[in-house]
Amino acid sequence: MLDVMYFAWVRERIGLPREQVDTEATTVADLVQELSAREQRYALAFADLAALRVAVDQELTGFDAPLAGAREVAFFPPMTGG
Amino acid sequence: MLDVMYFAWVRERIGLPREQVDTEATTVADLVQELSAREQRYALAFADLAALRVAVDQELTGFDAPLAGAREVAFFPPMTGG
Amino acid sequence: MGRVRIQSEPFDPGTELEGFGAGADVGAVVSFTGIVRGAGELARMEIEHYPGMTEAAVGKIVAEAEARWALADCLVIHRFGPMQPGERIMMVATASRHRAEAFAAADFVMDYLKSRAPFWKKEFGADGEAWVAAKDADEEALRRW
Amino acid sequence: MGRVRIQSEPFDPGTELEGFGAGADVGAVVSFTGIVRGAGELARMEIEHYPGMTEAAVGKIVAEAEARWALADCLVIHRFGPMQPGERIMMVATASRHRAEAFAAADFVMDYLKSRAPFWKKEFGADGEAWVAAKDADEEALRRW
Repeated sequence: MLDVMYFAWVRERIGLPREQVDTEATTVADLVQELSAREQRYALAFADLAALRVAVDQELTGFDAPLAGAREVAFFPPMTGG
Repeated sequence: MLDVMYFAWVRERIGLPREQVDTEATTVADLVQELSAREQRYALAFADLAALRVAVDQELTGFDAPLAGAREVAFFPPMTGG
Repeated sequence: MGRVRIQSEPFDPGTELEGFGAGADVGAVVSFTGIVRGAGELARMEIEHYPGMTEAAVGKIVAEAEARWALADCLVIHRFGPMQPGERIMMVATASRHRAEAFAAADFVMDYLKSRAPFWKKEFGADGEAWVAAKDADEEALRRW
Repeated sequence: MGRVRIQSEPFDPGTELEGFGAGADVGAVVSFTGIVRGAGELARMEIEHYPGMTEAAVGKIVAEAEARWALADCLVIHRFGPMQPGERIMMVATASRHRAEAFAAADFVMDYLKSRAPFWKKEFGADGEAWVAAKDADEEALRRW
């Protein structure tokens, strides 16, 4: 079971801030594909991966990152702090 | 009549902060020579011009600056503000 | 040494700077304050963040600044939630023996906060609402360091 | 727009920063505070200046900063007279729409204050007294601009 979180417009497009996902995905990219296949709102949110960032267990990483042992994955647009 | 001012260690070496000087000097360099010829404390203070800065009428300038119309000349070491 | 506060409440830079760096032999204190712009056009801004990751990410940025420069103190305060134009969003303060270090560290922390701390700004105006887009220049700024 | 205060009295940066840049559509406020170092070694520092020229020279530096960057406000406070280690010597504050401008302008003003404003520092320690020497690096720093 993976905690999947969405922030900013990713959250708005998918329509929820977090959910528990029962998945066998081994990488972030696999998880994205799995979610995109579910419903159109996911497919739309993940349509352009270049516009997205991902964190696994609160560490920024790439879409090829492995999910072995991961508890939390978060998707969001580029950050605008400061 | 020229108001001549000294700051920091120049003031300490010459022994006074300002004086009125009756001079025909046409440049700052001439004035320096005239003062240096007066007494040793002036000669000592002006021994190394590279270690000195000069302002004519409160504007930084060079030792070749003309004194025509000047009312105030100040000698001091490089500034250490901030 | 460094201190990080992520909060929704307003803060007062003057109060934060009181005694900042005192005790250490500090010669230079630099502070940066970021303020919501858009008076007259913007109704409000809302900042979303990623609780947990935010504190960790900002803490890492501060630790990196402390590894690069000899800082006596480094403080980051960053707000989230709704804010009006004119309100303060965040501040960075650095204290060091020398000016160059304090300036560089504050600039570095700001550059990294812009694109490595999980905050997202949304603007609400007369024309509706829109997420603030990250600038390519912000990402490029990181290459300075 | 810019404001210059040359004074012997202490000042409080928090008070000075209260409402600084307010009213203009300011997004960034940068402040620098310079403090007397040398706690434990230095009995005191004394700053001599050239009344009249000081105000004019610092005013020119501020005007130059305002010509180069779009500043909503720029404040310089510089003290003279005797000071203890830990006491504030001076501060610069800049307010602008954007961060880069506010940082650059504060840095520029500091560089010019160092070697173009008629102040001279003298340190009084256990070993006696000595005028602080200007650094070649301070003069070289001006070439950045």
